[in-house]
Amino acid sequence: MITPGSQYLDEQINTVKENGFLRYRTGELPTWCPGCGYFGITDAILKACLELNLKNEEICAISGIGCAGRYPVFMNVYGFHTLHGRSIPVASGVKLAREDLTVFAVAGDGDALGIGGGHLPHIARKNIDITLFLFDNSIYGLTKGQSSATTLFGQATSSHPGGNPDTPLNPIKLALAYGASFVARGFAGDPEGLKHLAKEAITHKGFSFLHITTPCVTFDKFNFTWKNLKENHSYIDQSIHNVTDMESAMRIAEHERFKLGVFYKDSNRLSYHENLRNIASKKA
Amino acid sequence: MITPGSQYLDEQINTVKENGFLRYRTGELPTWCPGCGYFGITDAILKACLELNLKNEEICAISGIGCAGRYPVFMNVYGFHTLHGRSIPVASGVKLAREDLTVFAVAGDGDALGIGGGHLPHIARKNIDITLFLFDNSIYGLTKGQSSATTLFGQATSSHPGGNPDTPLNPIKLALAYGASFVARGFAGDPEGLKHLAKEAITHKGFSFLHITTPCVTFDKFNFTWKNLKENHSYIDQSIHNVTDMESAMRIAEHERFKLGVFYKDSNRLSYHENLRNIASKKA
Amino acid sequence: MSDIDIVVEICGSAGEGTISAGEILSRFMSEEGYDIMSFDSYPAEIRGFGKCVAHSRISRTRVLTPGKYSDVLIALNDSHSISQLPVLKEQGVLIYDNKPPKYHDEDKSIAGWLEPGMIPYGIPLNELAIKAAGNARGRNMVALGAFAALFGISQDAFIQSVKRRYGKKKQVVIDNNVDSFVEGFNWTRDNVRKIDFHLFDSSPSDVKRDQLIINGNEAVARGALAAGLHLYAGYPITPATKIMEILSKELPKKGGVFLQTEDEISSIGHVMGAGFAGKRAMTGTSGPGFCLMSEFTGLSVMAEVPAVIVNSQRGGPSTGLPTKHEQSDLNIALFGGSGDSPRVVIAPTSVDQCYQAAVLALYIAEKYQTLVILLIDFFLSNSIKNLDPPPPPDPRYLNANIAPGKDELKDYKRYQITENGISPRTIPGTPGGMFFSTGLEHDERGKPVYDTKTHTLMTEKRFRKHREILKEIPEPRITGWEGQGDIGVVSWGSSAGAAEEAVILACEKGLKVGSFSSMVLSPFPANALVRFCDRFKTILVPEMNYSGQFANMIAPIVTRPVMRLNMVTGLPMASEDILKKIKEIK
Amino acid sequence: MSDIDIVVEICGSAGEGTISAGEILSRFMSEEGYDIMSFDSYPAEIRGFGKCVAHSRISRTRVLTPGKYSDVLIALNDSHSISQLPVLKEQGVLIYDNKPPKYHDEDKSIAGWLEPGMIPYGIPLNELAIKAAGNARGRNMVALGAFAALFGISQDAFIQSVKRRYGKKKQVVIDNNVDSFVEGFNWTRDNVRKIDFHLFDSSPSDVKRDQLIINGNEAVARGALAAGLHLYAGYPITPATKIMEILSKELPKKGGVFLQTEDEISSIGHVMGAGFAGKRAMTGTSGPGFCLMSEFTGLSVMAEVPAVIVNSQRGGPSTGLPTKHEQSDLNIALFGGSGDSPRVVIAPTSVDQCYQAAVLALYIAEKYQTLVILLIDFFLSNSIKNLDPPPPPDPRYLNANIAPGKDELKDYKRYQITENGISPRTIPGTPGGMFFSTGLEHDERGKPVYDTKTHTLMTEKRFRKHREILKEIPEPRITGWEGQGDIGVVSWGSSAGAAEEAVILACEKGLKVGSFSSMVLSPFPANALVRFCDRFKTILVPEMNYSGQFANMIAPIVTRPVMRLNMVTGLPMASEDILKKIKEIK
Ligand SMILES: Cc1ncc(C[n+]2csc(CCOP(=O)(O)OP(=O)(O)O)c2C)c(N)n1
Ligand SMILES: Cc1ncc(C[n+]2csc(CCOP(=O)(O)OP(=O)(O)O)c2C)c(N)n1
Ligand code: SF4
Ligand code: SF4
Ligand SMILES: [Mg+2]
Ligand SMILES: [Mg+2]
Repeated sequence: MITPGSQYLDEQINTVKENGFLRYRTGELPTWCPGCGYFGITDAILKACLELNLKNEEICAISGIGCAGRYPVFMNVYGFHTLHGRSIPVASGVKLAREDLTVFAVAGDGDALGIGGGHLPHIARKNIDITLFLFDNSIYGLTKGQSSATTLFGQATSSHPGGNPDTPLNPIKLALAYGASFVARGFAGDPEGLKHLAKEAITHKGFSFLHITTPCVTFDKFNFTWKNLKENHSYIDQSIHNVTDMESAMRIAEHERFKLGVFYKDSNRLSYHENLRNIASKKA
Repeated sequence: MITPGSQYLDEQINTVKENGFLRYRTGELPTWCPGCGYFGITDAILKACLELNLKNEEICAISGIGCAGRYPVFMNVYGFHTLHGRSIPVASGVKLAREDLTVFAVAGDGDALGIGGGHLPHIARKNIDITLFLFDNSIYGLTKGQSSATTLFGQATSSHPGGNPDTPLNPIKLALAYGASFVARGFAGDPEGLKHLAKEAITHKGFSFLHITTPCVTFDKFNFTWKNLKENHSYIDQSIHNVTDMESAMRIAEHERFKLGVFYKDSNRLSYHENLRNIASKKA
Repeated sequence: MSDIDIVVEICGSAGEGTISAGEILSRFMSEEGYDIMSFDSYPAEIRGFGKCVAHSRISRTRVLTPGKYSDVLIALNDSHSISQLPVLKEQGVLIYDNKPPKYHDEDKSIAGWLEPGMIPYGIPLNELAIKAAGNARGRNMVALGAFAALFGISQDAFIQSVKRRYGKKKQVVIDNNVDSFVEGFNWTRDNVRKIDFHLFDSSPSDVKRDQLIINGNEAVARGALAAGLHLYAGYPITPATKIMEILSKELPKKGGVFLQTEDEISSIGHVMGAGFAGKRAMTGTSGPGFCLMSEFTGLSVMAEVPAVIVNSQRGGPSTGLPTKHEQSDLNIALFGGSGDSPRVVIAPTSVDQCYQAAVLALYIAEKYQTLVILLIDFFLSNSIKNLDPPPPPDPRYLNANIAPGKDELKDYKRYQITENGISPRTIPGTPGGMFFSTGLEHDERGKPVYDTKTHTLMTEKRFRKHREILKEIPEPRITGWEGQGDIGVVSWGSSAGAAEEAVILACEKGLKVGSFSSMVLSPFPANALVRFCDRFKTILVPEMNYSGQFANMIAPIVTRPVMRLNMVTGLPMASEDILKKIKEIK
Repeated sequence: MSDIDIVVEICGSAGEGTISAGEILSRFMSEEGYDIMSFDSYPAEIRGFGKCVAHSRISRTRVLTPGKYSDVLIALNDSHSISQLPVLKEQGVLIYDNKPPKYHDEDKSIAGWLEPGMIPYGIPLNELAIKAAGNARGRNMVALGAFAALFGISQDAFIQSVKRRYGKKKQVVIDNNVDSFVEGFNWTRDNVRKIDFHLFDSSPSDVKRDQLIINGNEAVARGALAAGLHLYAGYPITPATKIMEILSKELPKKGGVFLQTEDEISSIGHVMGAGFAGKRAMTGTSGPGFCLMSEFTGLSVMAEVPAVIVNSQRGGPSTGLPTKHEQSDLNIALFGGSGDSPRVVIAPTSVDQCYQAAVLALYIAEKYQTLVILLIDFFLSNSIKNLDPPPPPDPRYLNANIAPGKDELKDYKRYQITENGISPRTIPGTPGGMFFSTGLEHDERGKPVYDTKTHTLMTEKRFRKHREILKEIPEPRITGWEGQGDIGVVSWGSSAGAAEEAVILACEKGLKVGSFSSMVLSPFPANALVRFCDRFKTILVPEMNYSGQFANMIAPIVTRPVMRLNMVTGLPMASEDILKKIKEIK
């Protein structure tokens, strides 16, 4: 059987072998479907790590359960595939125990906005210094195509064959409302742009929320497809939008569901570790 | 020992015995501390029920755990004191099973924004027709004064004697971001105003989010006290604010943390039951 | 009439149509009047070239297990199929692609693994598929064509069945499938010399088109619907997802409500809300999701609010082996809540019983105002059986709430302490019947109290319900040797079929062996077990877990020496393994 | 030197200073060189006029239990105290308010309940308090003054102790307290004629100001700190909240991190994250919160990531009786996860052991890369004991991670299958030591695989750790009759003190009775128990739960007849009850 997944990787391997880009890859072949958007996301994050010259052993990649959750299997870093919805608390625990590490939390839309949606407000308000990569395919991939919290209203899915009766959540609005200090959206179909956002997210001090739209080519043939996503996505005009302006960020998030780029960034806000240190020294 | 709690009630009983206001009260004496804001909230909800002439047997009051969670004990309705953080899913289950009932979910700030914070986005986006009364004293009352998700940054509490290192959440912003179709804030110190909001919330079709600020006189002597709350609270000028304007609602929520009244209301949005019926009939 | 009883395995990688080929075959055989039991295994990944096996046992007589070894292996993917060869019986038939596409790894070609003890039939599956439909997608149908030609299956009857199955698909899909099948059939008929002895009855005596061909998940869903289910709240998880997907379609048709929740906590919360509101409600999950429901299980017991949770077990612990079989959630079903919370656990032993178990679960939950756990497993959820459509449930199972009389309402004690533990219960909407439920300990009116005496009395009340439930659960199933014997096999859940089959085989060999199983595990029919054990010298407890969860559970009541057979292979229990153990003990 | 051994109870309603009066008394007595054990009970509501009892046993010799009956009852609230009279011994002393405020309900005045068998001392508590400080708030101190005067306690020494205790409070608070005490003391000295025989030693031999006076929660927190705890993540819940509140203060001082999470799932998630990152971490909760952690317990076992959970049990099921004692979470501790997940359960039997148990828990979790549950209970959490400060833990308990050698890193197998079940483990930051952990079944490198063999081998590996842990747990504590005897009492957790005390009393009466308890319940020292059981005709298992969770747990290994003593009174186990049962069995 022809396996475009590994073919695609073969190509990648050839083009990038020289520049060390594979430094962060294990020998494992991703088990994602051929054409899945997760390949592009993986590329983008790998390149961001490379350009930031992060040491492999100082990266911890903590994921939940789902197709997205498999991401650390393929990464040559310290990886932990935890429980469905729980990448955030575990990643936060890693960071709080070891401020020296660079910590990624990887979550699907089910992970981050469904079962694990209760953790998001708190990591954001605490401003713990990790980066959340939200792989949002608007579907439950691994369990075969049920509705998620970002599935369109009326969309037919395995769990709602007659159409989804739930109005989707707006992840960017949520992150803004929670007070996340870095909020951005990238697209699996633009790994180069995504790489830049990933670099900014990783280097941001405090909690970074990176929402990544991506198609599930197997379980969504009509809505968030490559074609639709490509057609609809465009970057925020940063000459008009000031990333420290919460109101403007909210407005874009509300009205333009497919805008890419940095929505909001507060570089001055203290991280959790900094707050803890301040309190401890105040008392002493 | 002098028991202001029951004294207070005695007074209430005298003033209102004639007008039938006690119709919704059981014989149980509230176990709340004398001076607790929850007495005023209880009054306001009772009066709202009375003015709407709701039948006792058609009200279900579903609460979580905490001082707020005790509310249904004192109500002569169908009451269910569930688990910490779980009043929302249980109340939703009641309503989905029995559209004919009027369903209240009662939750403390710990219930609704801490342990149960993962349920809120989903009841809001589904627009299930219940009313959430969020008794927000910005503290964990029943467990004796630990920080909650709305405790001020730096506030000293039992769990953070040196000062709370977490930035509080903004409940109104959250409800708006989740797409709740009715979002309002009332104050325990203004039972009359609160009654009006409660009536509007109860009669609103779809999910109603009523945030109620209230002091915990026992475990917060400095921050959200009667005095401070009374001084800071004022109603939104409804001549300026249009309740269907999400942006304006967000702006007030963001900048004026103590505004009371209706922030947002969408009377046209279909409730979950209506959506389910539409889908079912479409398929048939 | 032939007395055929064969196991066919189709093996390929994910996405090659392996599972659907198995389903087509089973469905056809069932329609032809054979008894079938099928069971698929597949990887936890969506793609990723993982191994899939569609396993079907086809027999003239009623079968209890899918069988451990195969008579026929149809190899769609060579490298995966190689690892399936060890379960091919001596003189087993291998249907394989003798001209596999050239990008195949030579080392891993199955042709290199042929051995004298096999009967290999090489068919150019790939070539024929391309010939039939222009691409290789139809290889699975070509293989079925070859199988049909070899084993005396009527080409016409089979095509009719395929058409019935794919009735709603596009014409081109149906045509491609049929053409591929025919291509495989004709080529085989014309080019292959049959040397094995298996042959299906070409004109079966009793054609059964009206039978249900369903798996355990579907049986549970149908049973629940028959029992008046009103609300199902669920969250996807293997192997229980299908229950939710079926009910998402079926419930609204009956005026019920289906919803997908944000997590399992919310699912059981909704079920409890609906139960409190007087409607029958259910949720379904597997181990990881069941963990999240633990806290609510205690509330159901304490507040006496009906709730039914289906737990379809998979390999554990943790995320474990999501697509493998295991029986290792008995512990958490029995004990997975804080405090002393007696919970009803019903573990059907077969697909048929799944239906009855769902009816019983909803009935007991409502009548006894408590928590019922329906404990099935990966094998039951996924194993497909043909059955006669079950009759509608006895009306007494349909409305079981014990409402207080008008007089009782005057001094209504929602939690009245009664002989049988059941208290009168009003439903919201009933005038004058208002009450308050809580997870705190409470007095007869529901008021929270913490004194010494009330807690003792209320705990006793809650446990007394179980004594009562014991009176109306189905009798344990006891088979095999009837007098004083040597080995009593005590089993549970889906392993009971294998235990019974092993006991039948052992008795045929003259051994004095009996089998005991109870569909209800809690409350457990201890007296019946004691009587059973009294008849045997040794008790054997086979189960698909490592720590002997059931053996531990019955330890306090069994006085004979207990031998255990514990396996965690990810596969259903096989009668062969039990039989082997029986012989060892002898 | 007197050989005094008396139980004093102070009873009032919430908010009357009952608990703090008890604390002051215990602290003072401990400083005076007495052995003390105190235990408070209070309602689940913050106010609401609920009943509070501060119970203290004060003795010249080491005490094992707080005692079931009281020698002295100090009644701050009449109606609550009436319900406390049944535990006042024959010839017990009652100190009560003989001029209670007039709004008191006449019927409920304790004066109406005086009986010939009591020794009542009426003191105008209310009046004296108002006289001393202008309001009635100091009634508790007036009562302590009366107590001191009656029982030969030095006024000066007591006042010094109060001042040490309240050192940081406002001067007016200290003064009011002292004045009230003096008022009560002097009035009693001048107006009351002592007719009971209790008298404290006025000049005790050994004053012990450097002793710790701590409850089990504090002992756990101190033990954890001593064992190098780096991160504590918690969520408030009775009776475990205090552990969190102590560590919130103490951890940052040692460079550690405390955080309050949004729920218990997040707490254990953080603990697992920190454990993965190579730091010692812990969380604490009670039954309802532990339920929410169930899913993570399985991940700890499967991914072999260290985690320690303290579960302080309270009355259950569900929200249950939050401020009452019970031992009913053994089931969920042992079995509250899906799949077969062996978990270490350590249940200290006394406040002293709480300290050692915390050290052991963090050590085992790290060394064996697994889940450890520290199972304490309401009684241990809240009972206050005086102890000599424990020595720092043996260094071998402090760093127990088994890192791979440089050579091993070349072909690093994070989940290598080893004889003792422990695999080499790198910590993030170690160059070349990268690996991947998962809750899926996996091979030695951590890669997810679902084949039959790996799952079996890995399950065995995980269970083998327990065999190994068994070698380094403390010996079970065996006391009482040493030869062949009649009754062996096998107990666990905080009930072990009562069991030992009962056995001592029984042996004094000439009965052949022994006691067995093990601090570690899983893995359980089965051989030692078998040997113990071989010496006795009958085994008695007393525990504070209804279903006999521990008795069920040991059923598969105990071959003697087992008698059970199960109580759910909300109170700690009393030696009297066990002794009574022993006599019944005889
Ligand atoms: C507690 C629990 N519930 C349910 C599941 C089953 N499950 C595994 S992945 C998944 C959803 C995955 O969706 P998403 O997070 O969007 O990730 P994707 O597969 O789309 O990348 C579910 C429901 C589980 N593993 N654990
Ligand atoms: C699962 C679980 N965790 C913790 C608790 C303990 N608990 C009871 S009430 C409460 C907090 C109450 O705070 P809030 O919801 O704000 O209500 P309030 O008492 O302030 O009205 C907590 C943590 C519990 N009952 N269940
Ligand atoms: S199922 Fe969807 S999300 Fe999962 S790997 Fe396939 S395409 Fe990607
Ligand atoms: S503790 Fe606070 S919230 Fe609770 S009853 Fe008292 S004042 Fe009210
Ligand atoms: Mg997804
Ligand atoms: Mg609160």
